[in-house]
Amino acid sequence: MTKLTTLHDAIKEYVHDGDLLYASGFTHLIPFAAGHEIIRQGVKELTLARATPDLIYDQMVAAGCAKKVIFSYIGNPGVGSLREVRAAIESGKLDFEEYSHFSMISRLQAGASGLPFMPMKQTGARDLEKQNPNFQRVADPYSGEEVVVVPPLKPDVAIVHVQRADSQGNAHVWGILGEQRLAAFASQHVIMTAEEIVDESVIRSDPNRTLIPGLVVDAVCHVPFCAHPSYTQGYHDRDNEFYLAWDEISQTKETLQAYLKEWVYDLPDRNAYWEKLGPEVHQRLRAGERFSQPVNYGEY
Amino acid sequence: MTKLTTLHDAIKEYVHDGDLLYASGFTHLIPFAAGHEIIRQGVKELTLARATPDLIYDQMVAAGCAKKVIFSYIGNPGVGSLREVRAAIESGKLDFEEYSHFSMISRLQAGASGLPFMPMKQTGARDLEKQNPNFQRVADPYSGEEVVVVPPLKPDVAIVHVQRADSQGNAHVWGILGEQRLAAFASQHVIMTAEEIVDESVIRSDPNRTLIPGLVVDAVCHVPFCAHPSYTQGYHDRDNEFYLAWDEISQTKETLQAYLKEWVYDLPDRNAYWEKLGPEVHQRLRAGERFSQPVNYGEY
Amino acid sequence: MDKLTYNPKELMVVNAARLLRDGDVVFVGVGIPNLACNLAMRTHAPNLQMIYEAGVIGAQPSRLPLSIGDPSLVTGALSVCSMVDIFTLYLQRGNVDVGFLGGAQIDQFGNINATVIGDYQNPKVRLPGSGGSMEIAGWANRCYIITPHQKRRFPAKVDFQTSIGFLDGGDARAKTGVRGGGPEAVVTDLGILKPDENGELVLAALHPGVDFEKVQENTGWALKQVQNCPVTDPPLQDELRILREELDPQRIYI
Amino acid sequence: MDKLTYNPKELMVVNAARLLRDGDVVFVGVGIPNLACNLAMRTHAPNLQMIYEAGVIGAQPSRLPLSIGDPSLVTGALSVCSMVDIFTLYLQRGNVDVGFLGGAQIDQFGNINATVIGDYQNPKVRLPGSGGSMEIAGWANRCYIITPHQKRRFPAKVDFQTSIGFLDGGDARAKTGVRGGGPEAVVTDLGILKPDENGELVLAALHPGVDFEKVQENTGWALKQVQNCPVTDPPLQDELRILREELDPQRIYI
Repeated sequence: MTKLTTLHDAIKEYVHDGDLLYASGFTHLIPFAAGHEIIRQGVKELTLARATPDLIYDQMVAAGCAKKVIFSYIGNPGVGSLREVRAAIESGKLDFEEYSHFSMISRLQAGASGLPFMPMKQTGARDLEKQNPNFQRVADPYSGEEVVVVPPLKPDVAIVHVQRADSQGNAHVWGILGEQRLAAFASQHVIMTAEEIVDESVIRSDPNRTLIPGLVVDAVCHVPFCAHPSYTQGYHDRDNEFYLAWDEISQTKETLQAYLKEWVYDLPDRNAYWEKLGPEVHQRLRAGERFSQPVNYGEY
Repeated sequence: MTKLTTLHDAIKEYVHDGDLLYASGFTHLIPFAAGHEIIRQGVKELTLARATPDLIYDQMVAAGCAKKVIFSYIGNPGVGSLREVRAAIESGKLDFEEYSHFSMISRLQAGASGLPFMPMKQTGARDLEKQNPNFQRVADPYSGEEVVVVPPLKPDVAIVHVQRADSQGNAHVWGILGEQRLAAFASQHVIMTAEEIVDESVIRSDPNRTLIPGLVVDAVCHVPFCAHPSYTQGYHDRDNEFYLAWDEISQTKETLQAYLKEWVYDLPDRNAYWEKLGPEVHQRLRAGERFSQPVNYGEY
Repeated sequence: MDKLTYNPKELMVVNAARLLRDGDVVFVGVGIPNLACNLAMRTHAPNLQMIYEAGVIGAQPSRLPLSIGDPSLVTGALSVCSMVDIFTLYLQRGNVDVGFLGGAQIDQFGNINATVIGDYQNPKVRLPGSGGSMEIAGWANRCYIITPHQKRRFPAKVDFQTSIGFLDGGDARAKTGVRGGGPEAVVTDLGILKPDENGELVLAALHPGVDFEKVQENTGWALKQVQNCPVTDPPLQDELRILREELDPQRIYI
Repeated sequence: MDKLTYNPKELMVVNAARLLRDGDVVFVGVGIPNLACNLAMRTHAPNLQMIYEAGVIGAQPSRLPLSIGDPSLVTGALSVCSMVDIFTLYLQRGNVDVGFLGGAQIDQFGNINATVIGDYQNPKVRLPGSGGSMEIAGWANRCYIITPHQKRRFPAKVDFQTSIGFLDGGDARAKTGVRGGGPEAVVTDLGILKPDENGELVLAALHPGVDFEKVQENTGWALKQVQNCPVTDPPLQDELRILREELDPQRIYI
């Protein structure tokens, strides 16, 4: 029984008003197409969790999808500020819950591992601990010293973009791995978008590369270029010009809403978006070829 | 500066009387050649830690190398009992410290992660907890419920066998991964044996396959067929006939010591051992070819 | 092939296979549980998903695996991960529906001993120990135990609780806070035992030609039985054919 | 090329590079720390090992990485792992010798604020937050801070301790039980500050042509200086050539 469906239908079925959503991918494989589809469907009151909200959550906050963000770094990576999220926090219009990178992903690790908490060594810094009651301390029973602990994060739904998957959601992922795998295992439901849908035999040719197994995946959507303006290793480059441009676009409500209208609301799907970017952008973002050397699993 | 050396020299330099040793590999990649070299060098008073002691520790205990074993399953996998270790424990001649598989590898995880303990959910079973004071409990600060915790395991030296490595110890590993990677990161020193030494460019062609980085490795030894009678995925099969034969060999002190004389003490190294096994065994253990499909990392 | 002739191991495999549900995610060992899973997959449960504690998901072995880490489990599998991952992301997280267990002793409340006969510090017989069974018994959503039915294997109380069933019965298991549901059935060569509402193993079915007295003789406590204790359907010709011709043609385990 | 002409950023990169030791394992960010590491590798520290928080070990980027997750860091790297692995197996485990830090405010005891100007709940300016810097500051064996020298960046006390230096000085840092050694130097465009035995940042070197008064003017506390405060060697022609021609020919960061 295939899990293949359209991104439209997957979002409709698994993303609901008020959900806790984790759109995963650390700088790499960020599922922008899914964010845009959520905006188009007008989902509201989401709690948006991501280590780095990046432009995807800036856009979703601007579109009114969110009531809260959970994060560990709100910047436009390599560029500067993330204007919408920052303004919404400064003005008190958006709830937020803040971590450091490691305490954030430790929450996912606890969620993915079925643990009630994950310990981490002290960092000495206590100001964030004082502001966020989710940080607790427990005594190490061996030395008596305190460690910091964080509770599990268990999103209602995770969205993960992968390079190639079969129709059951068994997925090969390579390049920067971020918190992708933990997000999938921590969440109640998983929507997978894939650059390529491949035959099961391709997946089975390299089982050590399968970081997300179909058994935790609910829906598989074939969405090439899903990650633009972030990137998909081996498929297309990061569109750094757009990251720079966003700093301009997001300076005023008008330019921002005009962007959303032109590039999200007025387009039916990612195909239309990619076509609209045009051949020059396609050309600029092309990834060349540098293949892995094969390994022999052996025939036994 | 290369880390390439002979297994003889690596054992001489990094394995000392009284050390805590972790020869890693869960059913796969068990570094038998290193165990034999330790026996030949007459190292004494070792504490031998492994989830499954397997035949390698049975042989080392029989040779008088050990004062203690730390384990979670002492059987001859798929065959039955592990006679030497079992007899030494039953007669009180060998200290031991016992875990379940998960609590054992959780100790390695704590050691590899720099944590003072790792939590695990309760299993309800308390008899082992009562016998081993390393099991402790701490209260989950969120629910008040207790979790079981174990302290870090930090071996003096880990031995890891890998499929291919460069001269710095950056290693590609595939097939069953067991606790290989954690053992390397948890230990003070790491001796790596490799089926093949390859150029750095082979490793760099597929960085996601590099599970052990050279920066934690002290010595790299080129030792083909190091894992026999266990196996190396894609290079040779498990010698199940030997696992069955061991059940016979280890029935008496005489047959056992005769085996050690013939196959360990009287041979200089693994090359001699492999040659002595002869062409019929080589033929029987040959792995056929089943290659992974490549992935594109892209040229940026 | 005579469909009415079968041996005790075949009987256990067939009855264990029938307990599996289509779509179950199963934590499999080698030997009889592996045969039971593969039989279920080829009959009523084509969507069974098999996981091995060595870290293999969705194996398609080209031969009968002889050890839990057989290389044929890896070649052509869907996914391979580390041991920590298999125990955390799959088992502890609650992604495993079924675990199979065995041991030297199973007691009245389904507790299992795979550690020691006699005293722990001064053992009469030292057994292999837990391996992964402590966690499987605790964390799989449900467990099945497969074992030959002999009195020494079924004492009223195990010498050592390696992995738990229902402890002393009643709400003792639930009170530990453990996540899984515990043993649902013990499949032997005489019949099937199941826990009653108090967690005590009672006779729930007899295999054809076996009577209650035979089972009681081989059990170390005063055995209860369910009302109108049913008789299991004998192995079908098709089940035996698959088992003998496809799954274990060399008769290594059956 | 005039070897005596250089800009403040080049000055900071060169001085930061000189602090690195051959064989150091360095946790690198993009921008100036990345340039400093690559410069050190091409001069006195050929065996420097660079780690990126995105999970990349031993990158050989074919272009100047513009983000911490640039795909050119991955292609041709020695190893790529998950974020949990990079923070646990490398940083928390103690395998990282050097961390680089920056922030909106650095105070008298080397504590850093990258979180908020004003009150946390009612911010005047909301900054990006910790990212990985809380852990880097705590767990790297030693840290270097690189920042332009301006009074608003060097208050006596930060509004928020995102990541720590020596807290209030004395043994305050050690008493927390944190593993790393803390900041060893702050490299600015005016000179180099280093902690004294009490953990207070004092002027340890002046860049050529800068005097103490200039530094004091741009520092928010009464600055001490080491006896016979030295002057740093000006950037060498070779250092500037590598920087300008090989590492950042488009002058994105310098």
